[in-house]
Amino acid sequence: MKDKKNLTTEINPEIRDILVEMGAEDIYKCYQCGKCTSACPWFQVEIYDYPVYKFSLETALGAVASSEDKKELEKEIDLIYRCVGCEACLDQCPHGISTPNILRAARRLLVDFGSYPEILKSTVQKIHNVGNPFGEHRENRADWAKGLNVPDYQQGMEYLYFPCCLPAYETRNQKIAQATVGILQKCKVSFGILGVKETCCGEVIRRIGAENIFEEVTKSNIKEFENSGVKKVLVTSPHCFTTFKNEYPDFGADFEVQHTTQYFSHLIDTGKLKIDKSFYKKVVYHDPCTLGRKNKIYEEPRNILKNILGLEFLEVENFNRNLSVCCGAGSGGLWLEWEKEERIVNVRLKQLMDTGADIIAVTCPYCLQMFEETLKSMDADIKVMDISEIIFECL
Amino acid sequence: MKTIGVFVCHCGRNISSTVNINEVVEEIKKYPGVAFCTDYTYMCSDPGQDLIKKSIKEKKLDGIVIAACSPSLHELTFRNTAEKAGLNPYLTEVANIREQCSWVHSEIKEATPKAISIIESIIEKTKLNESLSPVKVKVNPKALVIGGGIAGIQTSLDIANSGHKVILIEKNPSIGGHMSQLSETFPTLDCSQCILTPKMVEVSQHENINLFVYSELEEISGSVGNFKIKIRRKASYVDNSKCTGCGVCSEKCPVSVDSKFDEGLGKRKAIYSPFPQAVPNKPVIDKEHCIFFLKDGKCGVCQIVCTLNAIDFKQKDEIIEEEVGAVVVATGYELYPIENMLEYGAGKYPDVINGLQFERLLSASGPTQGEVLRPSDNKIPKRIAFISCVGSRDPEHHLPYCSKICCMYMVKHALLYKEHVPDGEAIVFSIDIRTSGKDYEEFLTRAKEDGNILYIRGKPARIIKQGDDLVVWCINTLTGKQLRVECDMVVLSMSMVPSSGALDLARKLRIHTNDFGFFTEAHPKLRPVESLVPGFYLAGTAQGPKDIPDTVSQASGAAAKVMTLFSGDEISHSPIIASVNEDLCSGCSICIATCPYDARKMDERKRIVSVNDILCEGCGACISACPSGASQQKNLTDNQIDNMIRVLLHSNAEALERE
Amino acid sequence: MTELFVLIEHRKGEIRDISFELLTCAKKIAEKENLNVTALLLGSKTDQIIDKIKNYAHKIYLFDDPVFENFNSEIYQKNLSDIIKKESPLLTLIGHTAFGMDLCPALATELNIPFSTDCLNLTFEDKKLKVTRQMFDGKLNTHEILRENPSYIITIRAGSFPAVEGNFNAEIVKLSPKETTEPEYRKFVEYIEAAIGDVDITKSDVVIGIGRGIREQENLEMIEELAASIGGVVGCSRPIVDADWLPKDRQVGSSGKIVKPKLYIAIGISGAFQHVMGMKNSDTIIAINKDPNAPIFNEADYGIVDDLMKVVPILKEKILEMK
Amino acid sequence: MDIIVCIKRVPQTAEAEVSIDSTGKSIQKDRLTFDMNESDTYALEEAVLLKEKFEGNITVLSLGYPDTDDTLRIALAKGADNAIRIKAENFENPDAFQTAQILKSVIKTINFDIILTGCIATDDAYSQIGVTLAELLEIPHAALVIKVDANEQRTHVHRELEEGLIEHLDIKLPALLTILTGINEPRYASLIAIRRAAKKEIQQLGKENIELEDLVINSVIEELYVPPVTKQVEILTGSPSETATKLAGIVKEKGLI
Repeated sequence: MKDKKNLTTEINPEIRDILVEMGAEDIYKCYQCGKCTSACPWFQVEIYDYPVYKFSLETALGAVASSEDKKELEKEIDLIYRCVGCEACLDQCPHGISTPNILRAARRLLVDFGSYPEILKSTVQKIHNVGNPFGEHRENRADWAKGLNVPDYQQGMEYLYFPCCLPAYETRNQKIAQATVGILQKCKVSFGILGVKETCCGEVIRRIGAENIFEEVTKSNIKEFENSGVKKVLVTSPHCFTTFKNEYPDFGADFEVQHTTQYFSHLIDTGKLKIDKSFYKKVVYHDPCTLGRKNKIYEEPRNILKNILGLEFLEVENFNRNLSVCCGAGSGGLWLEWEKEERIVNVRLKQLMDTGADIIAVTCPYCLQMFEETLKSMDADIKVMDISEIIFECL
Repeated sequence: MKTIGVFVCHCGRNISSTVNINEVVEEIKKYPGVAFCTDYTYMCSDPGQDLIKKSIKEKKLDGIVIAACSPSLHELTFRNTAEKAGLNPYLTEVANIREQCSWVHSEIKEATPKAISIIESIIEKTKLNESLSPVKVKVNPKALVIGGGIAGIQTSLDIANSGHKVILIEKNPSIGGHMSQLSETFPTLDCSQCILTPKMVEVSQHENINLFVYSELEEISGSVGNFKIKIRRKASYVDNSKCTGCGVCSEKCPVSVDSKFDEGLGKRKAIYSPFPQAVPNKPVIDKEHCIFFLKDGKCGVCQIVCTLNAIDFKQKDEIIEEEVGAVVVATGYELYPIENMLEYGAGKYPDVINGLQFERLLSASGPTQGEVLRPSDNKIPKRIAFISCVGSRDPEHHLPYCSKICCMYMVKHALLYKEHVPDGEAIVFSIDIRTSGKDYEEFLTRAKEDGNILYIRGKPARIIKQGDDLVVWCINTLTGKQLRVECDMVVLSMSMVPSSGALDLARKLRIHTNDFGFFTEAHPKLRPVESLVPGFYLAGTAQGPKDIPDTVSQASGAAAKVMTLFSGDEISHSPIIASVNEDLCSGCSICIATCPYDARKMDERKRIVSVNDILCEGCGACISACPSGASQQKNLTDNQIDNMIRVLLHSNAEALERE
Repeated sequence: MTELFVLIEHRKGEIRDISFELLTCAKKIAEKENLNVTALLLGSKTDQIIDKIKNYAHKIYLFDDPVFENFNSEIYQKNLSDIIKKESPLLTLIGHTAFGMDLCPALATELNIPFSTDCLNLTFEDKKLKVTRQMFDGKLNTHEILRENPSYIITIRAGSFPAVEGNFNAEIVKLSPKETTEPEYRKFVEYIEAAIGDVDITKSDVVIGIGRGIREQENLEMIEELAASIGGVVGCSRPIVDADWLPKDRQVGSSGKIVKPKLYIAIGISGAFQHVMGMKNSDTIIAINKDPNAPIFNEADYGIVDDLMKVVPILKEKILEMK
Repeated sequence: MDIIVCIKRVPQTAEAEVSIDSTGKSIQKDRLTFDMNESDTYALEEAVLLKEKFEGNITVLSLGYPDTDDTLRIALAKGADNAIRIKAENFENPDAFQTAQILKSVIKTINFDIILTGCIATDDAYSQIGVTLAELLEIPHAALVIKVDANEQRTHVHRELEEGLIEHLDIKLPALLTILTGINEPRYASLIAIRRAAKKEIQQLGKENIELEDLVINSVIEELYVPPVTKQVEILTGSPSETATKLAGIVKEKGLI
């Protein structure tokens, strides 16, 4: 017999307990003030209600994603996978509750039971199988560096440059990696790349909820780094940065990681990187959530831009630094897609364009990809550039 | 060798649930020197105490150990019990087998041997205890009250009215504190100034009260009953004996700066009296802004216009030395800085203000003469958002505690706003509404029902300026609907924090504060107006957020405590203090520098150090500092400690073997 | 002489292309192994069909009855098992089609004949039948050896053997069917044509994908004409849907439809990975884009670097000419 | 209505690089993820829809190695009532035909009104088991079903033929249908169902628990190899007229017009 639905089925301690075990322990701290919801980037997508504040309560009740109605459940899983993990809610929460972690607890269970969006399933599978989320061939991973004289990493080199997947494969993003090695070569930095041995850092797998595969990828990456004798890693993507820095150590990683903007800012301050040419453009800087809010790197990118002659530096009023708004690509968002009126990226692009800038400066390949793709369907006279590209242009 | 009796308390099931009492009793009975051991459910109860008394007499005990809760709770009880049975109270010791044993263990097999060890070590201590008698100290029946807000005023008046002298010091030019800034008070909505000023005047005129405004405590030494204090009276550059408070100087002063009293919404002069009803009503010169001081003697308009020659630019800070027997700390509160709220514009939007600023806007004596006008353009705001718990109840970014008064003053604000601007709209954003005071809930009900005030449950995440409007981003957590409320003005209920300087003062007084700088009371329930250090009392929001009724109650409570202290000629002081073995002392004087209480003095003749029994608090600093072992704590000698440690180590080894 | 049987597949009176491919396959084997090709035709009013296959086979076994007009695997199975049992052909070839997939496993199982399905090629080695198949989403090929037996049944994937007409002029042998009543437990009701107007881009053999490069909505007409000329449908990348030029169900990509047509023509599409994920498994990909560095060329088999406005109209004309 | 769904746990190779292992007869599996075969998920969903309509029991059945339990558990979470794993470790690499025979031996001991299977397994791509099984059980079948409209005794089914044509059949129950992808939208498992499924027992059948006839093998894999494919873009050059002509030629050559 089918269970009759009654009030008590709303409270399911068993689900709650397992979610807590999976990392949702924050739920008990919630006092349902709702601040998270109005801090959430989805709040700015005007036609769409995204009930962040409900997640901890429903998790505590064991009622999250537990509807037995097919349509209702689809809606809930849709909600669970809308979270871009930008942590704007966590940044505002009086009790430091990480809603992304609560949702990730649910995601982990759902992933184990194949109950998550197909496109993410295939993304995870591709990273697992070929080391990148696009299903591109491993042997093409270093194609971006062809003709640039980029050596393979060898013991004794100071830095491993780790461009990650988008800059490795995606044509537009490859320019970031190319600009980065251009700068490094100009500054005579001792560095190499892993090339075809490089594999996705796995950040997105973990955010999607495929914890086991993340662990597998992580351990194999750490082994690869160890075997190559890597001590210092320079990354382009804030997503690699946060994963290497904050999550890999739990799996025994022992290497230092720097984001390129940190390193370039340092090179500028110490006079090792001289930006000769001027750049007479109005540039607005978009703080990527993962670099800014999650890792508190706000000043270095600004320092670089402010050191470029002629560059007029703009901020997005009200929405900069920790109050920046996500581009929508995090935690699997790059692969998911919502109705045109329901896209965070459009909100963010509007804020950026309203500054009157000529150029949006980013420091994250995800942001670049989101902005570039969205700008294609807008008649906008604004360009997106990674800070590395701007520097490279001015060398 | 003493004949020692041991009394093991069950403390209901507090101890007996994890400590096997029978086993403990049997084991202790076997311990050398123990003549008698028994147990009882509640040793602190009358029958329990009778048991102790009877046993002391019958067994001729000359030392007893009570194995029970922490000595901080019942040591005094049991010492009194012993004394009644004719035993010197200092031959009584408490072995803490509750807080340090039964409460921290869950396994009987772990807690029981530990309890035995603890008791055995205390037995060893007791064996070497001496009979002591309390040190008697004469009390100086004069009180120091620090802070001239409503708490300080009330305390001062209560003590003064009982016939004792009071020194009241206030760092601002006038007493009155924040209460003088308020327009009306909840829940009765009576005029704050109207009820406060009579008390201010009373203070200034009271023959037993010596008021020092514009003054701060510079230094304090001594201990309960006998403190020596130094007060710094800051130079006001006005000779108060000549000044009549006519106000011409302020009128003519060319410098205009933000008025602190008006919370930055109004202006004052460089020579100013903070508000018309100020007590004393004498101006002071703000050296930071005065042209005379900034530009080396240029200006001096005030001096010219003062017909009484009261301006004295040469005045210097004055140090006044006094002696008092008790100190009441009533330093009050401040509001948490709005600049900490990045998401609410961090103080950059002039129309996002705090609660005290709104009080000034409502106040008839305020910068707008009681008209509610928004600061940016003096327009009448047609819709005001009131946001609660700003900074409060936010352990992650700000302050974890509830500031207690905000819920109520928001009700008041909203009501008064509607009274001032009848067609205005008041929207209150709150999460929980706490109305735990007499008539408070009724007040809230009235506001909602009769005042047409809209309450929305939800904590806004952003305030964004859009053109002329401020847009509050929030979610109504009851409906789940997103809200973007456009308002003309936003009032933030910023949390209460201790007033700046409270920490410095705490350091000077050597009394404790909690993590947030609020002064710590001796016991959260039973001794709420005393500090942990004898002779210091707490009143008002210096101790924690509270409203006016609670502040006044606590102030009177503190006054009563002070009066109790003053009621006898002398007080006794614990004899558990340091002593010097004259044979061992080499006169190196290290202890003199170490003593935080100035209780040590070099006897120049003998070239050895002696202890002032009255000043010594028994902190033990000198004992650990003494290189020759000449300093000893009475009834806690090195020998005793050594024996206690030996027993603990030995019996723990045994306990290990037993397992 | 041992026989090679080929089951002729027809629908609504029309012979289906797979039949010629099967006959071509059979002919190849027949030549090598010295066998006869016999076409098995179950149908009604089959003259036209016979005409068309006559040159491909040595012999045609004809079962003529109205019940065979529509495919019913049960009746087919009953009659086929009878003749196969009787004649024991070395090999019976069936198309790996909706028809063959429904029939072959049951038929072979009933006869206890080893069989394989969806074969791309087959050879006899030492009397053992070895077939070539695809596995793992076509990523790998396999050679499989079937259990040794006097007779085998195999289904062949469409397109594996391009039809080559023979010159046999088959002898037609009319056989009386064993079973002509449709069984009560499986009855054919009707054919249903897919509703016209509903374009399902995942079902079409040719998809023309357009992107932002077509610039104006008016240019859509030109693309539709090209699609009509080649019998394909128009799909698109996300910006086109965002601009409301085409409905969401035409979107090709990770967040739209995944298509695997025989031919995909990407026009004015740069090739963002989201789009590429939706079409890269197409058999043949053609890209037209004026940017020689557009990533779409990494996926394409053929490319034209030029202005689509110039190329597309001519392409349409040329295709219509060649048709 | 009692329903049996036969499912298979397969490596997800659609978007993966697949390489051959050292035996040459199988693939390297360590970097692959495994999941329920795609069309089986649709078969399962169709079963759940039928159960919602008629009530009854769904039994999922799979011949697989112990990790198949994970897949069966997913089926339980998505609406199946019982799950049976036939231990593949007891059999030596059964081919499709043997698999059908083993399934038959188990299914004949279970009451059912309808058996649903996927129409193709994405790993070996035979499309054999369903129809073979129906023949072994001597029940009617229909392959490539995209619509099921059943009552207690019979079911109307739509089979998808080529070129958008649909065949409408009327079949008597009990019967076996092989289900095509796209027939429905497979559901997600809810957390409640996941918890419930986690506690359910999965029946394990070894060789000793099954009454088997002699298994006949149809085919053995001799070798796996990578099909020779080269993909290099050929850029057509010339004037628009020339390139368009070349292109039309290619399209023609490919038999697409």
